Amino acid sequence: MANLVEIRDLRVAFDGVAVLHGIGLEVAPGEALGLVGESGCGKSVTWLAALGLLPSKASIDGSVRLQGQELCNAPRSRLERVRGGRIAMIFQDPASALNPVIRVGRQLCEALRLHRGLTGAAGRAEALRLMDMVGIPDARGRFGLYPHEFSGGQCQRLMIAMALAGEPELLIADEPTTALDATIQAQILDLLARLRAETGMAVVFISHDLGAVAQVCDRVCVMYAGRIVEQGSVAQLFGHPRHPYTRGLFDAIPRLYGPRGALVPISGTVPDPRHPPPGCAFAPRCAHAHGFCATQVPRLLPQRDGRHLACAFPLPERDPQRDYEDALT
Amino acid sequence: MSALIEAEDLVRVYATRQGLFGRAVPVRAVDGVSLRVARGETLGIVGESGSGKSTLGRMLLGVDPAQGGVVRFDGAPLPDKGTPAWRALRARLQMVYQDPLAALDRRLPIARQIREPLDIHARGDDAARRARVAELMQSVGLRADQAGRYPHELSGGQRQRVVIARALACAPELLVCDEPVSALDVSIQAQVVNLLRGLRGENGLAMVFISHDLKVVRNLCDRVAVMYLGRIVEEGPVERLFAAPRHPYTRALISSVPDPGQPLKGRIILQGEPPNPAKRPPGCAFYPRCPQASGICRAELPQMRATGQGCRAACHHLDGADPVPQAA
Amino acid sequence: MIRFVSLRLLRALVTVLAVMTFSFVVLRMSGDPAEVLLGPDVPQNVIDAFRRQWGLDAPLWRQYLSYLGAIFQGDFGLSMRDRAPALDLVLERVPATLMLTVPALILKLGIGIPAGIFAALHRDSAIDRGVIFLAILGFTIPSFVMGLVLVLIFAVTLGVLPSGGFGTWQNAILPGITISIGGIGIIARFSRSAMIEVLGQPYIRTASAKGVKWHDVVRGHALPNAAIPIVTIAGFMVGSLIAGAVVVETIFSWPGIGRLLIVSVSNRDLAVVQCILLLIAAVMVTANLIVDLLYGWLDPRLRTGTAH
Amino acid sequence: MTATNPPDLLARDDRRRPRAAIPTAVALGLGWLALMVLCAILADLLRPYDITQMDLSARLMPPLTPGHWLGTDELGRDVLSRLIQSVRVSLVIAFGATAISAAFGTTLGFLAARFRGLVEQFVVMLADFQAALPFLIMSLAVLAFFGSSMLLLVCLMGFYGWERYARIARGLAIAAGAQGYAAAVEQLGATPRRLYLGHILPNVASTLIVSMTLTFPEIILMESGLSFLGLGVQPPETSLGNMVGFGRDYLTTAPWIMLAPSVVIMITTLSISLVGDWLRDRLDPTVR
Repeated sequence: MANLVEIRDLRVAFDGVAVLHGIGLEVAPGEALGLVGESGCGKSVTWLAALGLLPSKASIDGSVRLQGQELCNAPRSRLERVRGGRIAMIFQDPASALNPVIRVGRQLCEALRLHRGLTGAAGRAEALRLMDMVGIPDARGRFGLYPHEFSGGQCQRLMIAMALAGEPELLIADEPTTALDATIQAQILDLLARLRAETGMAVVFISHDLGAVAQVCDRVCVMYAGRIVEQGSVAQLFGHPRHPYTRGLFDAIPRLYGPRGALVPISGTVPDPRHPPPGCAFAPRCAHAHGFCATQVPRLLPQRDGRHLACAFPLPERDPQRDYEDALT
Repeated sequence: MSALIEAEDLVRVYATRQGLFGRAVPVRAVDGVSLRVARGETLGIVGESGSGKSTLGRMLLGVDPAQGGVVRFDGAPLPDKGTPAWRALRARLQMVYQDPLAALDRRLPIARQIREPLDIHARGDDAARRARVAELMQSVGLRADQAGRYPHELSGGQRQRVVIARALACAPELLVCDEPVSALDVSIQAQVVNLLRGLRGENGLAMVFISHDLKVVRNLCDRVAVMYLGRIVEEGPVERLFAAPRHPYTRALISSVPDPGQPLKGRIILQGEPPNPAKRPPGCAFYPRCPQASGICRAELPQMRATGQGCRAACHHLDGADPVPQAA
Repeated sequence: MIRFVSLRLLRALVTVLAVMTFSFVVLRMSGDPAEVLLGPDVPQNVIDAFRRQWGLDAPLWRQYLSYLGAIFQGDFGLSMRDRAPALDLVLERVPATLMLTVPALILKLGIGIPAGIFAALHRDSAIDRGVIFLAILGFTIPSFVMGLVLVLIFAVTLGVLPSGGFGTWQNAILPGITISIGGIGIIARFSRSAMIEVLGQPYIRTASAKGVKWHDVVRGHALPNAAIPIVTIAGFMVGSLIAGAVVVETIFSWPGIGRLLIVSVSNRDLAVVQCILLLIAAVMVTANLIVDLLYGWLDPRLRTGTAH
Repeated sequence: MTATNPPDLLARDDRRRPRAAIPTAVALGLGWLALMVLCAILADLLRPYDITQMDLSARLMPPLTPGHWLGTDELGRDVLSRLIQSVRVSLVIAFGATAISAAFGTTLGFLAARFRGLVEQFVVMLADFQAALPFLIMSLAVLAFFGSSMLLLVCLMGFYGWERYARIARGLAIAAGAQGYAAAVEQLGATPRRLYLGHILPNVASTLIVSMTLTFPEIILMESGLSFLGLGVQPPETSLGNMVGFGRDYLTTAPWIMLAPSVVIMITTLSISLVGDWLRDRLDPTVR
């Protein structure tokens, strides 16, 4: 199956400071891809750059193709047709992502008018249907309210409704649940998974929360300091992470079950993008780093089991024999 | 074990205005909360935003006055805020904040800030204070050469270490931590959690750990109290409460935590949202979202009842019609 | 809503009353108008008669009460100079001042707001820097310097426009420009920063992300939000317009309220000065009141209750 | 938490960023201000003539006349000497007034933040009243009726713009108390004195200084406006506005009398505004 979106060697710099160092990834139609990493790793910037939503001081290089159509540094009119129509995006803080002085119904209708040509009563009817679909109670009665009259969770539902208005082939959800409470978070994740099943659209789920990603995604990319360091299926990565950073992320999370021992943190901090280490960006924090890591940047290479990995000294591959023995004991 | 701090039937009401033209509506942020923390014990308080957990934390410190009820520290009621007695008590009661950058003075080097409690409470002479600062910095994992740094020159995790060191300067007996790790990245979060783990019970230090992150609370605390709309709905030893939650809200809350490896299917997903604290439903505040709610929940406020093994819960449906099998 | 409006109205009234009291006390404390008006060589009994006649011999509080009482009956007192009712003297001058200030206000808003928004949309470009510089220049040039320089160029050197006076439209050009320049600068700078702030908000990115054309993002999403702070500054403008009129009317011998104020002040014509102060305060307070109400109308967050 | 906001990536230690080159306009502005301050301090040494020294044989001499580089006025007084003295007088008034206004406003703002309740209501009301007051017109009346003196002028101008400092000081102190360092320091057991003088004041100082750069040129403009109308600085003393006012009568025959002080006023206020804008961008992007 041809890929829906292909990103090749995407580089972004702000005021001469590189924050993305050549990202390459694909999204297949209907797929759910997770993008995981800590703040500043460039996971959001990747997609903002792809859609041309970064401020003008950002310099962007590389290629972003939507079924053969180049988006990177494309003319504004082409981007405007793609945004919301073929690729929609929702953001972290839903309360401030909706325009505070425009009624939510009008904001929804605007998207419908732009991408589906629906106006007047038809637009209104469709907007109400979308509000129902994302689970806004009493959609008819709340059509004319302003965003501040909705709770954070409902604002995020409205954002999702607005994103669905253009019947996009790809929905980019940028930390959609981070600002929400646990029980609301579960509702939104559930909603996203349900909508994906109903509409067949692809979803890119950007999050720092490994647990949330595991719940909605098929495939995951782990990013660190502007590069993808490991990529593979959820089962592969979560079952047996091989990059020391991915492994470190798992070890650092306290568990909800099992023993309550001390955590295993990753020492040190994320490098300053202005003074990146010369070699592997993770080397200064890595227990497995050798001399080579301090000078050479490892490339993202395919592995035998299908995952991609950017590490000179990864954790050992899972040994089938040992798995077998583990299973016996 | 004697209680170090004890709260009895705490109530905190504040007025919120509904828009510019509306009239003030009283909101009961904390509504009849009682709890006790023993020396050396770590109590976790979990709940969603608007549950009143942060307000409760500030009331335990005497920063927010209580409109009803009383907080006793070491047997004596807390003095009024701003009095010399209140200020003197700060040597024994300290706090760690969610946003360490905001909690630190941007214009002072960190060593000066760690030293400030020693200056305020006149502990030791200059040399002793210097030595204490060096000792504190080392114990929270800051290098001596970072003493002259300013907060903005440090990373988030290091800043939180500074805040913790400052809070520990006068060797307090109680530390209230309000979401101390939720602003930090996962890898850094673990560093700070481990630091706090190391402090538990050290010289009898008691901790109140306020967080929305159940996983961290489980890792760190001895006991946990679950809050919903200003009231504690369930309380008990942490292992027990997480293994066999009795209150339907606690159950949903634990079930909603995304855990890698745990599938989305089969989790309890609550309908609706927490009601606006200003429009608190009568009876059990949770009934509009509760899968087990019945007529009595609508009418009557459930009281806390012992549920065995040191646990207590406030729900009308603890016995009988309980679909989840209990381990006990 | 009614509660809000009546509260604001009450506050406005209190402010006007405070200005009234303040001006009354300060002016009465500052010296004896009798000596100024009658001159130094007048015998004491004439001065006494004058003071009795104008009620200046009563204790201050009684003077104040009778002053207040008179005002509530619409009586603003008589001019001490020509014994005409002060209110008539002042109202007579109002049209001239309006002829100057109303076009100036339109000019300020009509040039300042578009310039500021244009600069914000081209942030950090040469155009932006040019607008900022001109704006700063505009409000740092004192209006009397501006006025005199304009006179020097257009009236004295080129001789194309009159240097002062009142009557034809040509007379109004130089004072109109003089009084507008500073405000244009302030409004342009303020609109620019308001717009820049709005353009940085997440909802602007949302609008772009849903495919709204940039032109419509600016018009439909950014401007309604930027309008909220701009309205505030426009309200303050009204006040500074009148203050500016004092200087400009003096330079161009324009027979407005400002000129009357200067003359009355030097003549110690208490009733007229008080009447003018009251009028100006009332105008400023009304402008602020309108701004407050506009604010509520423009910003739904203030209009309806916040649910969360 | 995320990188959605690109500047966040780089914001960590802005203050340690190598000093960005000062823009030319700002550098020129700083240079001009330094010159003005020097002029004010060294006025007695710099003045070629006494400001009242008349030379009726050299009346209305144009600029560039040897000995009178900026010409002379209608009484043959040296314009350059008068200009230097005027700079001193105007700057002293503006400095004094700005200092009074800043101190008064900040104190009230802190009091409002510290005591809240009625005190705060009172301060806010006072600030509203001040903002609704036609200040120039009010001071015009006061000066006209009380008679002008330097002291009165400075005090009166000192009441200008205090509400701005009060609002800023109150707002920042409350914000710092709500969740910031002030609450944290108070929770350490600090006395209000230590809290306000040791922590809050140093933290809000940069914002206050930036707003001083807004008030300062306004006060210069107001003082010169009043002096121009003949109600500010009175002869024989001279100030920039008063020079323009008297020079106005010779607009056609000897424009230099009026132009010299006008240019000085303009360049000075322009310089302060440019420097203030630049300072604001560097120190405190939050105030407008």
